[in-house]
Amino acid sequence: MTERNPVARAASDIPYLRPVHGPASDADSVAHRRAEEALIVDVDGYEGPLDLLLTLARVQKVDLMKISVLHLAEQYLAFIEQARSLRIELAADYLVMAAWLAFLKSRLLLPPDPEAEGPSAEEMAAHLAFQLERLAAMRQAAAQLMGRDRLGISRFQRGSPETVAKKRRTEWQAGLIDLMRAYARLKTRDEFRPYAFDRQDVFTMEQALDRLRALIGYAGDWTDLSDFLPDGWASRGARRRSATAATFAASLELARQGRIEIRQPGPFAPISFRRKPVTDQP
Amino acid sequence: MTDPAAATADIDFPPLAQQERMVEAILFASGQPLSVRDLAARLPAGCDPADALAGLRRIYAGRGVVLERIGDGYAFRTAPDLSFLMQTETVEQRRLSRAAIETLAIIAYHQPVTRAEIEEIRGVAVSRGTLDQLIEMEWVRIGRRRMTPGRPATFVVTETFLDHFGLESARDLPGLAELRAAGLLESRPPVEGLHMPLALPEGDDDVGASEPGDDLFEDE
Amino acid sequence: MTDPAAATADIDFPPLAQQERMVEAILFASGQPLSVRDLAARLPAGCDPADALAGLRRIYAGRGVVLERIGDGYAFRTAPDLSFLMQTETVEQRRLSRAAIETLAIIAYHQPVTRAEIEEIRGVAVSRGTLDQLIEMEWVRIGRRRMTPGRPATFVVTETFLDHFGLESARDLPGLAELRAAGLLESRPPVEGLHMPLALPEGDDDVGASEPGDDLFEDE
Repeated sequence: MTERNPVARAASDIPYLRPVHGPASDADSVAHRRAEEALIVDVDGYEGPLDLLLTLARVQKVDLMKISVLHLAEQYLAFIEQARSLRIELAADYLVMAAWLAFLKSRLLLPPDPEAEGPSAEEMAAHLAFQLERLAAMRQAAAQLMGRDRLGISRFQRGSPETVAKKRRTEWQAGLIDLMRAYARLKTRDEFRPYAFDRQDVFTMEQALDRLRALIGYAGDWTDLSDFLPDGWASRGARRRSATAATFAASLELARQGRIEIRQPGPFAPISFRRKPVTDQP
Repeated sequence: MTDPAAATADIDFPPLAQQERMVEAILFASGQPLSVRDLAARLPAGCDPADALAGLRRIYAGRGVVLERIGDGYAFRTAPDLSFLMQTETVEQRRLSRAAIETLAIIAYHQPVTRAEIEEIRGVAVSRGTLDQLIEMEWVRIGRRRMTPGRPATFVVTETFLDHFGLESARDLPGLAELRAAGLLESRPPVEGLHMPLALPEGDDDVGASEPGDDLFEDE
Repeated sequence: MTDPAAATADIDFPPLAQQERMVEAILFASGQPLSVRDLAARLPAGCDPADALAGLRRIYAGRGVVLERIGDGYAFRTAPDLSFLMQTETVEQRRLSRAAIETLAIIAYHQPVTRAEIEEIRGVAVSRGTLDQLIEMEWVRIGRRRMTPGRPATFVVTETFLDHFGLESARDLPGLAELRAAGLLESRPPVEGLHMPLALPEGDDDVGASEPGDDLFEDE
């Protein structure tokens, strides 16, 4: 294990505590100076007040379970004081923690107020101790984790893994119905009509157009619509109605195309057509 | 180094079994084959990679992985008989193209049938790819040559085809009348004297362009 | 499949020795752990990878390459005691910040754990970058949402994490039982009015409006 592990170092000693050769160098006793230096801290090295508290707790050199929270609070407050006197800028959360610990300290020192609501000072202290212990445990666990036989450091995977060829097989889907439909489509293509609304007595407009186009050439003079009706369609009711309507519609189309003229003397009067005189064409 | 006496005499050298483990691990983790010299450079002093390699070769003989010599180097490789495991197959379901299914239908109903006949029935040239696909799927194979000028090849359907479609023989394919009865043929024989279609057959591209009412209302 | 009677009755299944060879070949060829299901998908039908895996584990016990179980998967890895031979193979590890390592440990030991819980344990806001880095390394993934107000996302460790740290499962984390016995893994919600101030991580710009002491004095 050559890796430098910050957590491991954190667990073994007190990191980030750096002596600062500052204005406090007038102290006489070495012990005093050491204690002072221990408190003068590169605050940026701590990850927040809880981290600082844990570091301070380690200075107590007791089991975290038996830590004196009161003592810890005093240490923390002393640290804050020291930092202030050295004009070290502290982030707001350190000051907030200081206020909270000052409050906790006063609660711990005062006799418990039976009227007071919420957690007792002891409960608050116990929780702080639990938090410190839990954070220390997680740091220890992290160090153990990083010290394991890690892949790529202690254990290795196959250096030249063999590639797995991906083969794609296509399964064609076709059922008998598809086959029959395809064949039916081919065999009946000429007569193929997806939709057939067959009625015996319908004369279509396309038929009428064809007929009218063929006949209109001969209609140099006004000719009655009924004269254009095909044989067998001029007599009976439904067939005659269909043929009349289709022929009339066809005549409108031819008129629109400028090929014929339409005349009706009055409402319900007979309708007649004639070929449009050539002279009128542009 | 294989002499037991020498091995016991020189206790600093790892025993052969340990050397085998070392060579095994080094070769396993290496990205490329390693020569005896490469191995010697990585092993503790006094080790003999050649002996360890020989031992490993024996250990791996007949296993799923074998120690192979590649040029000057050694490497682990999948046993040749297991190379089929080094591929994964994914099955993709796809529908046959219209051209393929129509060509297949013509072959099934008209076999043996020549390409020219298929084209005549379909009214479209049959692409080589379509027939190749059907042959590759093993649904169609080339039958006897037709005894006509040019001796064209014919196409017939295969057993695989019959299996897939659940047919005993191609004669079991339903006839046109049955298709009609099954409602697969929707058209009826043209009514006498009136075979003007009322609607264009949808989606059919074979219909001629000149319809009577082509330009009928398009200006509106 | 190990029942000899069954094996003789069903001669289509490869014998166990052959199945071992196949599993050996597939696992040797793969860099990543493969699950029993992955193996079954690659083996011929009727093979039982579990039996073959048990056999292989015995064969490879104590060798230079060992068969490791990693979560649901299995993989061959070099024996840890031979790491001293592997300088050339050593992968340059990405340097993880102290925050990232602690966050990883908290997720591993407390999983599934929410971001708020990680912050509560560390006493510091978790920067988005730290979690992103762990997720990008595929050591951590997002788990189920917690069924509490706000339905916060939880974080859990992955199989890649287990593989990297040589763990069969998250239950094998070092010291897990002791930590649990000491009550240090219980989620103990802070007593009301007892929230510790939460420090902002350095250089973190995405931490929202929550001021460190947000809820500190709110009861006062």
